[in-house]
Amino acid sequence: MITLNHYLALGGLLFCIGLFGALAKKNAVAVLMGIELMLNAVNINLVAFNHFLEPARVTGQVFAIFVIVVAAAEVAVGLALVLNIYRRRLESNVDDLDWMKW
Amino acid sequence: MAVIREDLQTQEIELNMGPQHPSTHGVYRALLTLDGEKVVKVENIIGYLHRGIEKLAEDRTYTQVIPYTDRLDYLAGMLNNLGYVQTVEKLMGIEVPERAEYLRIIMAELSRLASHMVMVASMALDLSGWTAWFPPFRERERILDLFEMTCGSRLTVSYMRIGGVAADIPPGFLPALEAFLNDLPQMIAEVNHLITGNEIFQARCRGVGKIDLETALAYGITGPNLRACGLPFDLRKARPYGIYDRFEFDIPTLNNGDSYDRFVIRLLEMEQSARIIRQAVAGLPEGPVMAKVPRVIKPPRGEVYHQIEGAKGILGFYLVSDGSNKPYRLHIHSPSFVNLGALPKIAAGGNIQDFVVNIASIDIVLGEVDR
Amino acid sequence: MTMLIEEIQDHFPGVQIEQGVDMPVMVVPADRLLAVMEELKEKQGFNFLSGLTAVDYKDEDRIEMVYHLLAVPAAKMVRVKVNLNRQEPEVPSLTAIWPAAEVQEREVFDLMGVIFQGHPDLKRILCPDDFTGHPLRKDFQLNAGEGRE
Amino acid sequence: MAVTRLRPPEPQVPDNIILSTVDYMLNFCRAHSFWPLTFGLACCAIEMMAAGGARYDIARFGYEVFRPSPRQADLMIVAGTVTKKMAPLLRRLYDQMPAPKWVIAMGSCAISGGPFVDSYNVVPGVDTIVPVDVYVPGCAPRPEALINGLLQLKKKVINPKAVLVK
Amino acid sequence: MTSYAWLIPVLPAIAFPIIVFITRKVRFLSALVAIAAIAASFVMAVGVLQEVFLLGITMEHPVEYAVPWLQIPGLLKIEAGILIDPLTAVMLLVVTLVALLVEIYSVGYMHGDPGFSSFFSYLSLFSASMLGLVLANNYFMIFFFWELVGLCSYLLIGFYYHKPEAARAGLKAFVTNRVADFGFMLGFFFLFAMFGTFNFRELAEAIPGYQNTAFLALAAALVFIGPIGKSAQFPLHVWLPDAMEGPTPVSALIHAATMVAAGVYLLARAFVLFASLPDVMLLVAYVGGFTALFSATIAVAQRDIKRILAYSTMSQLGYMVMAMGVGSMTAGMFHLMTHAFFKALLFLGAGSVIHALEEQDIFRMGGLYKDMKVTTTTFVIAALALAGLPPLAGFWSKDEILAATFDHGFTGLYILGTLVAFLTAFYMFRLIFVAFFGKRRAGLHGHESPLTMTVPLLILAVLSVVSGFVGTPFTEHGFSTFVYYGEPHHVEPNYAVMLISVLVALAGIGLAWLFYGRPSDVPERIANRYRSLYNLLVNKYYIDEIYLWLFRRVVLGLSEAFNWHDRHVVDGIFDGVGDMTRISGRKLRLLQTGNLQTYALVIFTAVVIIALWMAAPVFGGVVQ
Amino acid sequence: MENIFTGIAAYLEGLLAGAPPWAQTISMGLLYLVGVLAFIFLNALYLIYLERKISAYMQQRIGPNRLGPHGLLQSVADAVKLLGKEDIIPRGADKWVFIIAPVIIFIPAVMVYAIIPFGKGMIPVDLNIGVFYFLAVASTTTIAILMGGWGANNKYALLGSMRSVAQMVSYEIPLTFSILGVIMLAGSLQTSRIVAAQENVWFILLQPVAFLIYFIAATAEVNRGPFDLVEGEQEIIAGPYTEYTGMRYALFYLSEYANLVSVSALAVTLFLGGWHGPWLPSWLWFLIKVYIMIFIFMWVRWTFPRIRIDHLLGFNWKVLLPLSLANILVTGVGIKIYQLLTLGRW
Amino acid sequence: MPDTTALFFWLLAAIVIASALAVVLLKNIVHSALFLVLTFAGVAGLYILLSAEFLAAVQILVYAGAIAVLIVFAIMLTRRGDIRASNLFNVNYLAAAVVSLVLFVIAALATGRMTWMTTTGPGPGSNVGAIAEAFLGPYAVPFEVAAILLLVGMVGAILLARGGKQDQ
Repeated sequence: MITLNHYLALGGLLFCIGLFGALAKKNAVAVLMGIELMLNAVNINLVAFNHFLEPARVTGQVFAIFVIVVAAAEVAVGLALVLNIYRRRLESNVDDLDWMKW
Repeated sequence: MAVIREDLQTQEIELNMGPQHPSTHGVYRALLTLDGEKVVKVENIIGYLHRGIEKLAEDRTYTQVIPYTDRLDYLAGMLNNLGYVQTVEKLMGIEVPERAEYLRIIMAELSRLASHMVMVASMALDLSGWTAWFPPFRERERILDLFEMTCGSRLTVSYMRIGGVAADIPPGFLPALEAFLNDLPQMIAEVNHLITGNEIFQARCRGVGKIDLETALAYGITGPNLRACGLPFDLRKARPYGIYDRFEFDIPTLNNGDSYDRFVIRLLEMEQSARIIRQAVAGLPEGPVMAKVPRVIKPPRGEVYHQIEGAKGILGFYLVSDGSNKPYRLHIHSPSFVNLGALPKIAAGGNIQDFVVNIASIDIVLGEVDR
Repeated sequence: MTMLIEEIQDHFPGVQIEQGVDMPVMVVPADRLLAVMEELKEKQGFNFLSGLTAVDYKDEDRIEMVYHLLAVPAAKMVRVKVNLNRQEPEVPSLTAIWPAAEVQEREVFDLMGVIFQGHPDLKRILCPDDFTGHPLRKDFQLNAGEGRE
Repeated sequence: MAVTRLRPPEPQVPDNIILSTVDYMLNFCRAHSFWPLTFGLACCAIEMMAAGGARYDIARFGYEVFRPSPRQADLMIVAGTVTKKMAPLLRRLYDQMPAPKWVIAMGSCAISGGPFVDSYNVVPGVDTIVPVDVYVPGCAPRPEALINGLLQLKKKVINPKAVLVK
Repeated sequence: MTSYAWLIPVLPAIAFPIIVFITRKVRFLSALVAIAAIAASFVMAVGVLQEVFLLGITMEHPVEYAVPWLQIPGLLKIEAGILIDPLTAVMLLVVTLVALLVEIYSVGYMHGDPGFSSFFSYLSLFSASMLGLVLANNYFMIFFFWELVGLCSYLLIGFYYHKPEAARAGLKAFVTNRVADFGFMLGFFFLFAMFGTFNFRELAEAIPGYQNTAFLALAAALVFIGPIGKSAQFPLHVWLPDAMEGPTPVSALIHAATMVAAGVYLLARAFVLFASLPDVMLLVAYVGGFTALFSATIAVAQRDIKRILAYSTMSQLGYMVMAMGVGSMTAGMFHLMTHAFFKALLFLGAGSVIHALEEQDIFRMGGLYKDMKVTTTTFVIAALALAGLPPLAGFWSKDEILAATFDHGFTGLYILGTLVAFLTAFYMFRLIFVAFFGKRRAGLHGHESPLTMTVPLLILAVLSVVSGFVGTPFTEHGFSTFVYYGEPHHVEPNYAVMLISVLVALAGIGLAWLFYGRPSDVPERIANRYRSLYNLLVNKYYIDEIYLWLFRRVVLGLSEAFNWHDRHVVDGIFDGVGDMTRISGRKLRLLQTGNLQTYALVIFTAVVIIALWMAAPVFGGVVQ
Repeated sequence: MENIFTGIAAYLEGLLAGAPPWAQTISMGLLYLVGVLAFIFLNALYLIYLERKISAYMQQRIGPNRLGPHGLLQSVADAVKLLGKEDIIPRGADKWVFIIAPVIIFIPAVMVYAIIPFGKGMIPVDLNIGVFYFLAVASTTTIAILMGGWGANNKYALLGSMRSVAQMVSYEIPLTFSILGVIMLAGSLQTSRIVAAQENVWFILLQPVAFLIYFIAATAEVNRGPFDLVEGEQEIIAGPYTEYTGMRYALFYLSEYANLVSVSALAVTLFLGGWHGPWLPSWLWFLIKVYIMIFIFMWVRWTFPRIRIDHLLGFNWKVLLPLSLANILVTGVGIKIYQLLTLGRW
Repeated sequence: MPDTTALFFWLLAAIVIASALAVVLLKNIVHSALFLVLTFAGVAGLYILLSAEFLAAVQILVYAGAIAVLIVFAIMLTRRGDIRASNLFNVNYLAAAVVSLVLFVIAALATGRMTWMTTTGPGPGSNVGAIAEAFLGPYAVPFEVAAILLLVGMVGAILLARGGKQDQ
């Protein structure tokens, strides 16, 4: 029997994998991909909670859709940033993007 | 997405187009520098069909050179023949019989028609207008039939001789020609229906590869390509050779100098060629088709430059004779070669698809380019 | 035609002019070529470079550059010749006056070995890049020892 | 007259009813589905195009699928003069084609160098570069000749052991 | 009506984004939006006043609407709310009216300025903030709007930001106000610490019974720093004269109704607090009085028309503060109201002159009355009102202040006030005689301003005449029976005081006429005779220079001293420690990589640690 | 006739009656899959033949006529030949991406058939999000094309796949919006209900603009007709497929025709009344309509020259998208007016 | 069919986790991106198990169909150097691994100890309808805000991608 906890654990694991990717990768696009994984993990939890706790309503799914929308906007802007940075620096490694130091 | 804009710069890539590429019309190769889909720079790389005809001609007798001229612009063999034999005749001062002159005109104009048909067809094909490829090729077969009837060959005719033509026309020739000429307008109408009037075709050709008259002259562009820029310059009128001064015809011109005009002008010229042929048929006299010329042709020492209006532009032969039975030097000034030299100028700034249109609209024949 | 001959002779004393079989022919020293061409283009209306080539006169130990100019739309023609040293044939490039000369000069360089000073991109055009010799020279063997055995 | 030339003998799998039937089927299908490479060199290429036109219509035999990419082509029709500058590229195109593949030498230039045989820049016959299956003589061969060549190739492919001189 | 009072600031506040985002490109619409918003607010303010009047709402029993805004139960409660009492009602009316007229005026004045639309957006925001400030029901809210007002003033003063002086003036206003605001903030946080609330009403109930007056006095003094800065009282007055670098309508708004009035309004609003602390009241009174005199003397020697008016404002504000200090909130507010009208009129008139002449030096003007009849007439009316001649508005309010001062036994201050009244009359008419009458200077040709500018002038002129009547002793002390704390006190008409002030004003005018009304070299001679005094006045008592010197010398000197101390003493002692610090710093610097991922890593490490800590009880035995 | 397929399905289900329910589900699913696959393969083979024949007749030719009666076996020969070709993986290619791309592209091509109502009661899976499922699954095709173009490590292939992404992602939007009008009319995403709603009036009559937009966008989505820029052979050889040989290439080809059939089937479902029709069995009606649609696709392809990439994108963003949005608006207003007229309320 | 649900769950979970690990661990960023698509597809499968079919379709459409394509597209545009080593770890990867792992352990332990008041009941008849009603009813404002966010994001992305005028 698959319970809510199974889904939560799966979501947690996916989240942590995504987190690891976001923290440990050099390439900016890879960092973005890690963040996407994290968002997906969150969505799994939302939908699972919805399914197991409030099956009569769709609140969790609605929130998941909002997350997806935000993710879409984020990716569009993020990739545009990467492209722009790449054009200026011919580089898409986050390591070298330490302009926040100034 | 409308990402492909000119102000989005991505890494430039170099793209090798050809020598085996469906749209290069043979073994032409273009080295394109691309920025996204935009062509930044074009470099012509030619010579993949360089057979050394000029050198070979130095090792052949004057008559033996004629077949090589067929293989220059193999779409319009008669015109090449005409140019060469008239050059030799000019150097030797040979008078050609009237009937031969008329036959030459008929054949040359038929050749021009065939060449333009191929251009129209292949330009349609390069734009993926598959169906529009067929009517010109269908009608062209009838011209080739006429050639075959007369000289036994379809492409490489070697019909003209120094002093006349190889053979008189067979009996069925004139009716077949008449029928062909009657059907020609219908074919042109078909092409217009299928492709010329098509919105997508117009959108892709209008304003593409635009070149103004001044640049065109500086780059040595001749023939229909020049006339598409608005200059009514045609050697058949400006410096008539043979008996062209006896015929009435117009020089069609268009003003934009873009690919669309270069396409349309061919269709217009087809009509004029048909007009000339009709007049030539009407005035075709009886008589011999060959002048009295010595068995071994030995022109006097000297040099001569003769140019005719080929299908693609001014086709010139520069002949130097040392008095022997072989040409000392034969230089062939081919229109495609010079027109192609202007391609980098014409094509820069468009995108890949425009480049294909540009090549097609300039109408090159690699046999003539590389010689 | 005589007017042209007179004017050119007035302006450029070193130029020899005669009436050929088909058109006037002028022989120009290599160093005056550009000036003569400018004159012909700007003043005499020969605004179109109809062709250029070279002839190898091996016996006379010279290479002759031959230029044909055309007046558009009057359709008058003139031939300009330049005699070059066969060992070191060098002539100024016409690309600045007629861009059309670019490919044709490359061809002459490729096939005849004439060096065009001032040409932007003088390299082989028809023969393969690793080709040796210049085929249209009279001492070049046509078959070059190969062929069908 | 069309001549087909035998390939060098290949080691054959011992005859077996099933295998040979499958083999026959496969060859039969191959023979009816030549996809030529869109590849023209000179004058003959125009006749090759004409063969695709409405009058000759090689589509009737299923051979009209001209592929622009060598990866998808089965057949290379060498239509025209092969120059020394072109030869290496031609060889590369041939190498890029997936086996089984065939070559038709169309026209006298491709067969032997034709009228340009003694030129300094012409390869005297494409068979010095790639193996040729069928020679279609003529300068330029008529489209019918090309179709005949294709049909000869078909016979050869269906029955690889046959050598046909007709 | 009162329940919709919150709309009054909201309308112009909405106008701000509309102009910025939508109508910016269309000047006409921008102005229309701004004016429509403030006009609507004005109408509502009238409604509010009427309702307050009819319902008999008093200061002790105001109407309050509030919603919780920020709440930590048992720790903090901040409300967003409005408080409506007579004081609010009057202020709303004054602010909306003046702002409305100024905006109408600006249509003409700013015509052709590239920043036309943004100017109106700022004006809207400015009015909105001031209105919010007026309506606020607690210190926190008032501070919030207080800061907004400061921000807008910064924007508007620095409106011509491409002019270095304007930019600097904006900065100066901002910085000076920050100093004051800091004190104010400290003050009300003290109050919060003592009473646990920001709410005025609750504070008003709590304060009178509070025992620790010393602490309360400290808080009150700190709160007073706010008005000192905002109402430009000595010594934080330096920003106000410079603030005239902004467009003139802004000066009018700042000087009349919004910015500087905020300080006085705060005093009135917090009057309960001050009233219970006589010592602080005394401080307030003397600061006000001193400022009044101090700036009046400066005004006497200025040449720039706007500067004269600016110092006059300071002086009048001193009056008001003084009135508050002597315990007559009513008088102060009354003067605030009348002053708003005639000072706005003066500034707008000056703006009209500047608009026509592109010149601000009065000694380069002259004879303007011939060209600018309307402007001159209205300007003279305003000046008369300011000088305090009956029956104009200024007379009644000033008289009320002087009477209150006298009545409450501050004789010294009364004399001072009278002196200021004399000076006021003198410098105003010096300005009028020189600029509007006198000889026409060559090259300057005035022309009357367009209708959008003159109509507000006329309206304000009427108001300058009649607005005093609401509070005369002969009209039942209308104002003081309306706005008051505790008992409405009826100051008996003190005819002696009235007479004296009228005489003094006449004397001032007369002296001005003697000196400047006719060709005379007296001023010059006096200036030469008392060169040092004159220089002192011209240079505004060198206050700016003193500040500069203070900063340079004292602060830098102190820094120098600290530096020495640091290098020789601290370093000497803690060299070892320093080395240690440096080494650890070098290590720690690695944390500051500028790399986002590293930061994220640190953040998530912290999250993990927090999670561990929070999860500890859950896991019970695992951790412990 | 009508029940021939449903009858077969029922019979097979009967055979499985004894098996456990999960086994039944899986078996029936597999059966449907086999049916759909057979349908796709047959269609692809014969559509290729049809395409060659139709183009030939349009071009005054005869087309394949040697192998089999009227050349009917031509495509079979081609397919068998492709099976027997050498499998080349270019050096420098991203091997696994290159290998897997043709498989990936085939998966969505098959999956979309799940919601096609082939006839009365002949819908493999009647999903309640039917049309949306179609769009979602079809959108993944781009990834496969990108993989193919990338994996080959060839500039033409990369250019082609870039073009395909730009084109397909753009045209998905008007495609979706054009379908929205139908969904609003039918009030459901379920394909069976959409078909049911067209019992009396085909939606093409109510939504002619939407049909046009759908047709154009679908042409672009399946890379056909004037929109075949992805593999524009005159410009970029064969686009993403340039380096593919033999069977892998065949898979691309196959999925291309599978997509052609599925978009035609969806067009029939959404606009042409699905399987509704008199006299003939419903599935036959459906097939007839699908083939009419396919014929129109082919007609267009062999008539128009190829459009240019910037015109293509400009046309999408400047014409189709606003038009489809306007269509939705008009549809919404129309529905409301209809409700007002018939029900007397908004 | 509880057993098949479990089967599918474990299958999908394995796919999701394995491909997510591949996303993070592979050295070729194109491969990472492609596995990302697989992860998205697996998550969509999980949604179906959770009877959120509409969401599954949205997931496929938006993530696999658009976001992933965009990512792959961007990678191809910014291609440079050796693609086989395009997706390396930075210096912090050990610390990041530890943090992620510990976070997972904590989360897993915490959720493991929770007991949920799960209710099993019939879901809303139509997923789509329910979601549509939710969006147009209680969540209308967030819905609009999300739409504006998308619009702003799109405009921003276009502006960014075009680069400023001073780039020229």
